[in-house]
Amino acid sequence: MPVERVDPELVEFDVRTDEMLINMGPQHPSTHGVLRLVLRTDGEVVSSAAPHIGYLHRCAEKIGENVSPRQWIPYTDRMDYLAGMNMNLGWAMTVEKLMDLEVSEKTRHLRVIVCELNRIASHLVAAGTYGLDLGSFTPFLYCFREREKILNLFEAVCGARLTYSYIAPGGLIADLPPGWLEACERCLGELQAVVPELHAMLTSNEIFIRRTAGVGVLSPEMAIDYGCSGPVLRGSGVKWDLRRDGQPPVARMYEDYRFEVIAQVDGSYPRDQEYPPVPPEAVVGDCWHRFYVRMLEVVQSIGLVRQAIEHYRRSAGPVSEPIKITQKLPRGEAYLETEAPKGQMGFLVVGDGTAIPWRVRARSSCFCNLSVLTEISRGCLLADIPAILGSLDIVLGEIDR
Amino acid sequence: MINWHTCFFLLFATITCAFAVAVVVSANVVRMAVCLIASLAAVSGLYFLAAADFVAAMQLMIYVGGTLVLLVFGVMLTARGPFVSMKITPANWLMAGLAGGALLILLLCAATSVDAWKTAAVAASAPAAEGGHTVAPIGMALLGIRVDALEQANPALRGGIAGYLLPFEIVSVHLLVVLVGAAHLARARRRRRPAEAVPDASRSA
Amino acid sequence: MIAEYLTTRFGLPEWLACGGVALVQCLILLGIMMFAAALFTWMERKVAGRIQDRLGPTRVGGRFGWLQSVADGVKLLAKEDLIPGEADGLLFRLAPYVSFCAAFCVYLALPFSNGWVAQHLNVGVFFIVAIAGLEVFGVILGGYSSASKWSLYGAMREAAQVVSYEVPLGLCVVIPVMVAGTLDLVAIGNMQRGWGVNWLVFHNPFLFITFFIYALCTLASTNRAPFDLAEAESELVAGFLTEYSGFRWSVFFMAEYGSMYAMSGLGAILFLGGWHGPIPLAEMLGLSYANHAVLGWLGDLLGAGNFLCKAFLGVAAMMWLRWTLPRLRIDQVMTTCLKYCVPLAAAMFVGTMLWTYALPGGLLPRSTPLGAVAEAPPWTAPRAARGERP
Amino acid sequence: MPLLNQPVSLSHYLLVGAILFACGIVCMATKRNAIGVLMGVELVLNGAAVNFVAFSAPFLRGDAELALGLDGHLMTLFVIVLAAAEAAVALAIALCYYNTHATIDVDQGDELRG
Repeated sequence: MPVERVDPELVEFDVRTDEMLINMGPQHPSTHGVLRLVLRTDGEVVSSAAPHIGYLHRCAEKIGENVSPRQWIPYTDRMDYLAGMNMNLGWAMTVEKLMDLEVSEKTRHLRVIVCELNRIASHLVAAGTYGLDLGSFTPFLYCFREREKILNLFEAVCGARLTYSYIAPGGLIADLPPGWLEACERCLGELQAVVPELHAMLTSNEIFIRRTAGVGVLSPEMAIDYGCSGPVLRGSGVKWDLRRDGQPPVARMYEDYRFEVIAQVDGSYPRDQEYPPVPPEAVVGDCWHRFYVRMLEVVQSIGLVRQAIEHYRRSAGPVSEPIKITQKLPRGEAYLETEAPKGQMGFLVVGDGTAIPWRVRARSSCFCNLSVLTEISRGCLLADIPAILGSLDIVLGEIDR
Repeated sequence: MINWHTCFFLLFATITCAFAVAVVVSANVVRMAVCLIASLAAVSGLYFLAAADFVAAMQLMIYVGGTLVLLVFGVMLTARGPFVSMKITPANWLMAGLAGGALLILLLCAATSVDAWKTAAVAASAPAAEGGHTVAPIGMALLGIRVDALEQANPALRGGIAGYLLPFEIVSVHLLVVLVGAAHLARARRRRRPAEAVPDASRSA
Repeated sequence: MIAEYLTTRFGLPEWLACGGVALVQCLILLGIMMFAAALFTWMERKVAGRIQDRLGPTRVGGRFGWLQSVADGVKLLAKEDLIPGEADGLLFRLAPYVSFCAAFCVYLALPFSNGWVAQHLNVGVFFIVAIAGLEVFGVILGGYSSASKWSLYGAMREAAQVVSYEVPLGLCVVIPVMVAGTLDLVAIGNMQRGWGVNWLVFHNPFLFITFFIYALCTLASTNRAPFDLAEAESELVAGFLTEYSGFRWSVFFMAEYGSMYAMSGLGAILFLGGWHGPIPLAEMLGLSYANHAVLGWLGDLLGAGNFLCKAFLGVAAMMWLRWTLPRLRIDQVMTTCLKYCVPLAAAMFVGTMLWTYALPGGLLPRSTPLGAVAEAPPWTAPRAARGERP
Repeated sequence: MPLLNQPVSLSHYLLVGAILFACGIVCMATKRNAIGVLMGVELVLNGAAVNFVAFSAPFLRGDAELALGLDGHLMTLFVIVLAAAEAAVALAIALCYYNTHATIDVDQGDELRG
């Protein structure tokens, strides 16, 4: 449907102020890392925001073409460093797809446990820093306190708190230590109690709603056009989640799990739990909805971890061993996208019969999500830029790779 | 016996005059504004000394706190590189200096021409301390009632004392008109706001 | 008068006695302000910590981290004092002191108890509001002279915000003044003696609402969250403070805390009974000048404690809000002011006016009629004009 | 210090007012920045206001019964208020001028010159 477009660079002005070019970043408190935004502003109104990336580029893909898949695992950790488990999983499953490997049931459920826990941790960071972006410091610490508990669990599993390298092609580097599941359940219980607190401090806070509702509206069409995924896509009301809709290896991983894909469809969110109401000011696809989707996904993930613990307890046998470093890759290529906390994380691996992949490529969800920033931040106020950027929840390690 | 009134008068008068001269001399418009603030704030000190406490507070509140902030705002809105300091020719300086100097001499002559003005009635510190209960009389005067009329010793002047209700009302209406007019004047350009267009486009696209 | 006493008893020259007394008074006030700033720096951390489920400072200076502010001060003094190359050096250096002086001058006219005021001003209320409004100059100058775009943004926001909020703030201040019938803070405070129902905030329902508008405007005019747009960390890096470091930064900081305390104090006098507690303890115990000068002095001391506590609670409430709420956007800040605060304050003004016309005595039964003049301590007699700092 | 022992009289205040006034006039004449000119106007107005306040103080002069009294204060108040109004309008004009001419230099605004 054709829409009459006005020149977005033209803004109403009361006083002739010079258009000011402002560098927001790469050292700025709310660019979530080393993103540099070049803002063209007229007073408080931003007429365009252009992201400049590459400050965290570490040649991860090129390195991947010089080491074996097993050795590249630590590099995937450093992509979305807030969700290392999910990055590990994406790479591991891609390599498994290339090599046509199957992992044991126990491994599958254990992977679900750690990945969903990491999704919760990542969403907690997103929620906390979003509060920070809007000037509210306290939720940040609430979120990080809960995240610490999850990191403690991960530390017990793999010895690392940020860069896990836990999931490897073919399996997992270790099984769970004794007593871990009980600790995990305790953690989930505490987490469940914190979610309403966060809803009270942010989701249903009047100022928060006014700062986010109707700001940075991303239409579903635009979201799909730009290749957005994850909560950004679902916040625009598109019910698409690779855990349900993905390629067979991904969907099969979650096949005996019950969970809702969180997205507002036909004006309502899934009603499997008690959630705070959607404020009337909120428009589908705005910052509020993107934030809300993340918060709701935390609850879903808590449920998923609970189910996975049950499945894990029921499944017998050992967890699968990862492949050897010297394991030769078959000729051919495999591409697989998994549902990482920030969106669809895709890996491509092309094998040429040696242990070293011939080509490695990572498709970053944050890269696509960030690319809508220019579009949805036109004509917003300066204070909306952190609000929009925070709601996109980017991690520069993944964008720049 | 030190006359504190004199001390503080000298202090405030020096600040006032020095910064007033600095306003003239300074080429940078931002510094001019700063000097003007200092000068006018010191003027309010002079008002306090002259037992005009309500006027002094008003000077601080409206003039320094309101008008000058507005002025600084205007300075900052228009302070682009080339306009921060603009030079004029020495000939202009000379002309202005001559005119200003002549006026100054004229005013100084006038100020010192009356003998009664050169002698303070009493040791000036006492009334300054006692005086300054001007709030209520000023308020009443603005309502048209002159409570101080009875204190006027000179019966010839007593008849001339009138309330200020009409000027007060005129000034208040005038202020309203001015504010509306200023707001209208400053909003010179209107263009369509893209914020209205873009969300619509994205929603209906 | 202490100065006279010193001259007659010890034969000091008058200028020395007067100057000395003035200096000591200034130092006492400066001490109060500094102490308040130090205390609030520590308290801010503690409050933030408690609200965020942590302990806050615990190590420096014993169990509760009492000396944290001192440690902060030492750290700030030891930091490098940077002035950006492009900055207007003179204004950049000057700006923090402008803010600080404005914040400090408020204390000159702020009574801490019955007659305990450095300069008893007839127009104390207006003087304080006017001087508090001058603090914005320091911010504007600092922001402008930093030659940083973020600083400029902060300065512009501050200018717009403070000038706008001075309107409802002025209205809110005028309403209790209208009920009290004087601009003299000591007189306004003394009118509210007796039980807590005599406080002006309980005088009528309009004044009760006015108090909350006043609190809101105070937040905005002292630049506290959720109105801290001038230094909005996540948007403007640090706003007008971006280029400041070390000592100059700490001067801005002290000015902020100083004016927070002063504005809370003004609110306490205008609405919350000033130095009169909810229970007239001083009267019950017979602490008045009618009995003995020392008893009267003790009563005033009790009053000063009351006053400091009330102002302290006001600051605590500001901190509570700061650590709870997200920040508003600039257009919302202006909307709050122009669309809500100003009309509401104006309505309260009219309401109070009608109320006092219809019910001069107020809503609640009073222990002493409003307007009863309290006995003044002997040293509140008008003092020789020492001149007031602008 | 004999200077500090003398009482201040009306003439001293008028002197300050005269200096303010003259500074304002020179400022108006020499500044090319429209806002600079505006500052000159403010100085002039304050010079006049100082005179009003000084004339109204009875204790500053020998002929105390001729003091303006409250009228001087009220005139000063009107000066202050009108100065605020004047500043608002002048600033609006300056900004309008700036919008249309992209400069704040008053010498550039000479389209109406015959």
